[in-house]
Amino acid sequence: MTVQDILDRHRGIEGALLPILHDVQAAFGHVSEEAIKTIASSLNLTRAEVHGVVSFYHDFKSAPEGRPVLKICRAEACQARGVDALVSELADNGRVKLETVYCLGLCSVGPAAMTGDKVHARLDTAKLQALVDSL
Amino acid sequence: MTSTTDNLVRMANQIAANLQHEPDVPKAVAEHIRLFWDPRMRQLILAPDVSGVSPDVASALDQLRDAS
Amino acid sequence: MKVRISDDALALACGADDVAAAFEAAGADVERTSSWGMHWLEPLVEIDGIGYGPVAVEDVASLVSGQGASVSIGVIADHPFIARQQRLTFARAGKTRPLNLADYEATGGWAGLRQARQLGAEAVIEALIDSGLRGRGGAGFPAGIKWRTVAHAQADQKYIVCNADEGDSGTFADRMVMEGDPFQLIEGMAIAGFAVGATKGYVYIRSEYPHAIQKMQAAVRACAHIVAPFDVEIRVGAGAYVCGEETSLLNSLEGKRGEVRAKPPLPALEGLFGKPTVVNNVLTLATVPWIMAHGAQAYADYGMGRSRGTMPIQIAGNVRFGGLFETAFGITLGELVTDIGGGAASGRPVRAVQVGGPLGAYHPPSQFDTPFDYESFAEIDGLIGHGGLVVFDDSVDMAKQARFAMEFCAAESCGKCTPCRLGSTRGLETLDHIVAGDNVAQNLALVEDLCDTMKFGSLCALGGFTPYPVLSAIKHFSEDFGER
Amino acid sequence: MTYQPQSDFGTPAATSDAQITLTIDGRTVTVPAGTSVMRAAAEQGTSIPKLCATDSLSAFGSCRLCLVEIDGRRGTPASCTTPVEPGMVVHTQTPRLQKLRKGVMELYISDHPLDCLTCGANGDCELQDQAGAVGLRDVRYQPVETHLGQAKDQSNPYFDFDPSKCIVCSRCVRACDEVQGTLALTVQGRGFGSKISAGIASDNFLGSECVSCGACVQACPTATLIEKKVVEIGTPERAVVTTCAYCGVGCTFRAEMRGEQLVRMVPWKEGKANRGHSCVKGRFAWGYAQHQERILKPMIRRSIQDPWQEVSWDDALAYAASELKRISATYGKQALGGITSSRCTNEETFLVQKLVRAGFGNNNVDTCARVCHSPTGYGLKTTFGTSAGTQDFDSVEDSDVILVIGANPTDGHPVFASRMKRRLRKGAKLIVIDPRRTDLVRSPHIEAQHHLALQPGTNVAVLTAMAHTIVTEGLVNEAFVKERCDWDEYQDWASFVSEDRNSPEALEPVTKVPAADLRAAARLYATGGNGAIYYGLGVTEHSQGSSTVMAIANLAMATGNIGRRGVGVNPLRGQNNVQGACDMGSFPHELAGYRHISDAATRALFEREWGVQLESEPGLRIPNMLDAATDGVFKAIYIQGEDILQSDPNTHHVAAGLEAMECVIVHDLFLNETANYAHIFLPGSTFLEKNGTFTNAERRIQPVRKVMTPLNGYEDWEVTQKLAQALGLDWNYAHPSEIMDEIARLTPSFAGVSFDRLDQEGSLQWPVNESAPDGSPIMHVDGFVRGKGKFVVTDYVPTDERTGPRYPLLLTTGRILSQYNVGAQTRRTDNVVWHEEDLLEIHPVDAENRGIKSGDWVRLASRAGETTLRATVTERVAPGVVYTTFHHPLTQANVVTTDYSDWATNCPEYKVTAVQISPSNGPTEWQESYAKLQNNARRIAKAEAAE
Repeated sequence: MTVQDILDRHRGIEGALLPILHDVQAAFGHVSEEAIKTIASSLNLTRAEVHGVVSFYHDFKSAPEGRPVLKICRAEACQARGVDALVSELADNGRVKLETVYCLGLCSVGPAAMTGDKVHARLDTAKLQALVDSL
Repeated sequence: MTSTTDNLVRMANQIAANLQHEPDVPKAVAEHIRLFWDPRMRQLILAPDVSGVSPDVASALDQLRDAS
Repeated sequence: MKVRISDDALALACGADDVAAAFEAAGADVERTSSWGMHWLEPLVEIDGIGYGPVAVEDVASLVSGQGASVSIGVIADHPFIARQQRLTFARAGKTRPLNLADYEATGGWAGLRQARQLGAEAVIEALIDSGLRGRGGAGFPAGIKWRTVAHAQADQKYIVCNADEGDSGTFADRMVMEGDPFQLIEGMAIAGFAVGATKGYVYIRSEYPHAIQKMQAAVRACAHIVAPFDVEIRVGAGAYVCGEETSLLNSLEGKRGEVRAKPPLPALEGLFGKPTVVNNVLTLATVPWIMAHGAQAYADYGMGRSRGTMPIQIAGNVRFGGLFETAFGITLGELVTDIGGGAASGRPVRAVQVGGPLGAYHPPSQFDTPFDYESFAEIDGLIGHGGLVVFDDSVDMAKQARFAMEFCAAESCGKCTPCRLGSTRGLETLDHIVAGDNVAQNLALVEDLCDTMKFGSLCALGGFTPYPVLSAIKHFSEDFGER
Repeated sequence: MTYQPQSDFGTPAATSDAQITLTIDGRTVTVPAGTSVMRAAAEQGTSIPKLCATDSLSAFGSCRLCLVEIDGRRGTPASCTTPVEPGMVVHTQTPRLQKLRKGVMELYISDHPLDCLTCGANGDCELQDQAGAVGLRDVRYQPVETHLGQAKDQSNPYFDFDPSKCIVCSRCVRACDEVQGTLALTVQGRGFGSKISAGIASDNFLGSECVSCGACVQACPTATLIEKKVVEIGTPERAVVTTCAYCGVGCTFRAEMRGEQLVRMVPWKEGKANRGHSCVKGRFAWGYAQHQERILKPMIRRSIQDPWQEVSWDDALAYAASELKRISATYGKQALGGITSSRCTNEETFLVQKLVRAGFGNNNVDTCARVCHSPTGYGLKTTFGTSAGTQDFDSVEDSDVILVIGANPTDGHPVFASRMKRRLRKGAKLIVIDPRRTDLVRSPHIEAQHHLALQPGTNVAVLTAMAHTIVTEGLVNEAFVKERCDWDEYQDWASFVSEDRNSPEALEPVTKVPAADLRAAARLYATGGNGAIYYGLGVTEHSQGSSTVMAIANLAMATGNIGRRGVGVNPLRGQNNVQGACDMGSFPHELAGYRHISDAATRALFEREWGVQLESEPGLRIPNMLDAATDGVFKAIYIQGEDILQSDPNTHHVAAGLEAMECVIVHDLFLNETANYAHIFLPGSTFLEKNGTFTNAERRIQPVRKVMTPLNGYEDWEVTQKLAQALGLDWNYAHPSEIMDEIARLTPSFAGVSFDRLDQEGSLQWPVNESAPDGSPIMHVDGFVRGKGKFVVTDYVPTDERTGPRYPLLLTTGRILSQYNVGAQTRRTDNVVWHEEDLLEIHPVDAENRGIKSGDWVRLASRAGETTLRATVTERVAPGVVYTTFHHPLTQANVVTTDYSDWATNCPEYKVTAVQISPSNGPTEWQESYAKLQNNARRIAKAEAAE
């Protein structure tokens, strides 16, 4: 899979930039400057434009993240269910990248978290620690 | 014939080639030369020893000679 | 033995897949359905009409052997949480397999689209106006009027855009529609396309909803032949709350930075790619088939005042009985929190309820008599937004919540307008000064001035509504903000 | 006088005919529908505070300073994004608004350095002004996070970017997008972290896609983007509006001065050619005017082997006059001639041709248009009756199909290119006919529907094949042709183009353009709505340049694309005053206003005014002057502002001609290449140092105003006058306006032109006379100037220049954005950072065959000569075609060009030279000996102290 393959897959669709960037992010774990240049030239955009878009959205990373990622919801509903205390109690040695997300739509069963496409609810200290350790 | 004259012959032939669709090509060539060439250039190309002109140019030059 | 277990994301997060696998391993015939919306019971297992929940893998053996009475809730449909509701948009919740076209047909699916095609475009729009349906995304603009504007616009191309960027904390109704009843949403979009003359629709789903994305993609493929010539495409957001704002959503769909656009021009006239565009929330579009199938009046008969029909209310946060509760407008906040929600899950007293997401106000129990409708909440400096309630018990620190409102705004601001771009950061800094006891009175006055600037100066609701949670926290819970 | 910035109405003017009346702060105002409340207020005299709004950009609505209250509406809408409505009642100053604006400003200032006194923009800063306007007196925030203290980006040679001062209003980004169309800037990140970024994260301004047009600097309301000169010198204190002296677009600038020092050139919003926009040359590349290599004292030398000797003006002019008189007496008056400059003003040009005709007593005057747009004059005069383009630049806004042939506006005419691109981004269709894949073919947000990458030299064949398609497919606008053109001539032409041999299919082997593409392009032009043709030197500089111009005119007439906005035939003129130089009678066969010298009545008019007898026969053209010189009969020449050695074809031939002369007088800013062969050097003045007028590509006569005293002592017209006086002519012009008055008396198309009118109206498009008192933005509206439009049969005649085994490739030449023509000016500015040498573009296949890689030295050889330069391997050129620019004298691309030329005008065939490319180690022998000659010719002996 190359950036060019991804571009070919989306050729001709309108407003193709986000779908392309999602695929590039998924394939390479980040959107490199080289990829930005290739995409810009293919879509007949400037590299400034593509850079502006890439840097706007939190899903697109400029460098690959080597560690496993755990996304923890820190929004109000999970706050109401004690997520802040949970996170502060977490024994975190930096092996796992903890990312904040605002809302996973699991607001009645928080605290909630996501690993990849897998969702986790009703976390307590032990469950969260177990989840971190499993990554 | 000098290199200048060679050049003028080439120019005149080129003019004729580009005026092929005029109803009277020699007349059109003569007119063009009259309007755009300075007297010395005309004089050089009208010299008797000039060779290499196309038939249209030759008759255009005749017309110019007659007029002067 | 036929066993029905939800496969919506919340059920999965609560372990539904493991439970389903255990049933299958035990030889049961497992059917994956949508969720009933009683989230404290998930994974909720239905065996011959009787519900059991929450079910753990350890419970499966006893349930298979017919001894699961300890987790039985009786007949699900008769459960008070369900029985008290007026489910129109969520009529199928818990009852059908989300991607099964036969189930959809059998439960009245496509009747609205057929009816619309029979009525003709003009009549569809009239019916929608008569139904009184207002945009369920938060703004509450009459949907039929928006459709009429798009229908009357002249253009070679028009679009239907479904806003499925449900980012408000405490809301999940859109997710439940997409994961539980996706054809209904597509049917609503097809009706919209028919009414306004658009042949192309986009559903913009936030990337935090991978299950909704998968379901919708599958559903679009499955029913393409039914909604044709209308064509629906799924697009995925990329981690930007502000893209729930319709103009930034359009920019994002176009492949641009999700910056808010100034209005005018209205998206109805110059929307996606500059073409006339209907932008409606999932709930709005998902409600349209019911209105078409049952008539505008039947829908308008529900509700109160200018808030007609039903609202799928989402009860969340620190609450015993959290879930999806669809009911006619007019029920009071107190009923929702106390009677239906059962108070705080922690068992402690409820101290505050945030209504309408991160941009909604915090309400103290003294406001629990407020009827749930657009106008009543506006009167108490609140908003119902997308219908989400987040309940907090008395351990909440409201200064921290006010600060979080600013922090959230700072994290999610698109950065275009000054009040939001700079104000949110200055706001959280100033609240920090207040909490630290630094010039409390002056800084509180400064926060109030800042909120005024943000409320009236911001380009969109993100900056404009952030003052609601901040000011309501200061107003109703001033004791948390130190010495004045 | 204190510095006044240009007025700013906040949002662009609306163009609607419908008028709307509303009330603002109790006063009624009537404006066109679509006007913003902000602009309506400004037009009524109320300035609503604003920062993100400026009238060159569409409303954005981000700063939130311009909030207003409107009766009957909720909230406080932004006045920039709110259009007026009938009966609207607007309040712009209420206590509530004042508080909100102060609140917004307090946020801004909480994130801005408080260094106004030492800031480069102090006194010229919108943020500073607006903070005052909203009455902000103190900032109550105790900020923790700020954007202060970030590193500056000083990579661009002309301006700095200081992110610490940025208020993220996006005006720079939007200016780059909307005005310039380069889209090199973006906002990076979001929310509080938003910052302006040129290109990607690792780029700086210089390394980004930025072309340094200055639009961002112009748009910036703070000191974030600021000219280095302003930082160095300080803010300007006065301003003079004048016209740019670079290309034929003719941008109007405000020369902003501090004392006698030019601080900056700022595009003037009222300028009708540029509408407030600029390019890197006009905006920034004026440093040559003060360059140390400028020659400020007259110099003479007996022989070109001698070093130069500085002398007084009187001595220089007396020597020149005596030489001219001696040569005239010895060899006859036909031995003298002169060359006028397209760089100089109309008035100066007029004087030089007058000097030749009235002083030298012959018609041996020519101009540099000879080597660029002389075929335009011939072709358009023949077909339409006027030797000029038909449209104003505004016209492009109404075009539906734009056909660009042999022009590269992005590089050659950047400001017009931006306007064209803006129209293309809004949906106009584009056809590009060019051997090279120019930027216009595909650049961000622009993609040509058709790029006909023809074989160099086959323009006429391509256009005839297009005509074939239009005629045989029934796409001719017969109603137009019948009414406006000679029907018999049309029919002759139609039957000619319909011949099978002229079909796209039949010509494909010659043109190398796929027939289907060509047909599709022809259909699009004929049926796509308003079709406009823009062309450049890729049309004229061919052996069939004049035929190509006429073929273009034929197409326009056949499709009815003449005589209204959005259509037309538009030559993109190379130099600032090519149009004017031609208008002023610089050609040897015609007097001002394109009247043939043989016309006795016209001659009589001039003879009466000038009090002399005029020759009735045409004089010599530049190449013929050089021929005559080599033949020993042409001995003296006065060359004002042209460097024929570098710019004219076949350098060896030019050098031989010049060397054969006894008196070469060069009147220029610098010791140019031609001056290597000169005997007398008269220092010239820059456009900043003189009064006069330039006429741009749209026939727009615009004032050039003196903003500083000439460093050399005299404006160029004064020098010509002094030379005339030294020759005994009784000339006594006190001011260029008197020269223009004489031009107006003698030239019908200029009858209504005067300096007074130009001062009042800014500019005038000729003809300006009784039948067109206000000038003529569009020509041939009701009928052609010549009466009936003339269809001319244009048979394709291949050039004599052919490829063969020895010279298998075709060379075509052109220019680049940052450099200008022979580079005399731009090479003496920081523009060299973008283009420090001429490069040879070669296709990968051709490069591979020769073992050439990008960056390698190569030898470029033709039948005429050879030179060396570095190669760049690119698919911009087709296989078999190579390309280079001609900006650098040590490359001397014209060493290889031939003396083949246009059949009708002798315009050189620069665009087609058969060449061979081979790897090389270094300069050719010729380059080495030339470098020596150049060194020798630049030795100057200083004048005596007494002088």
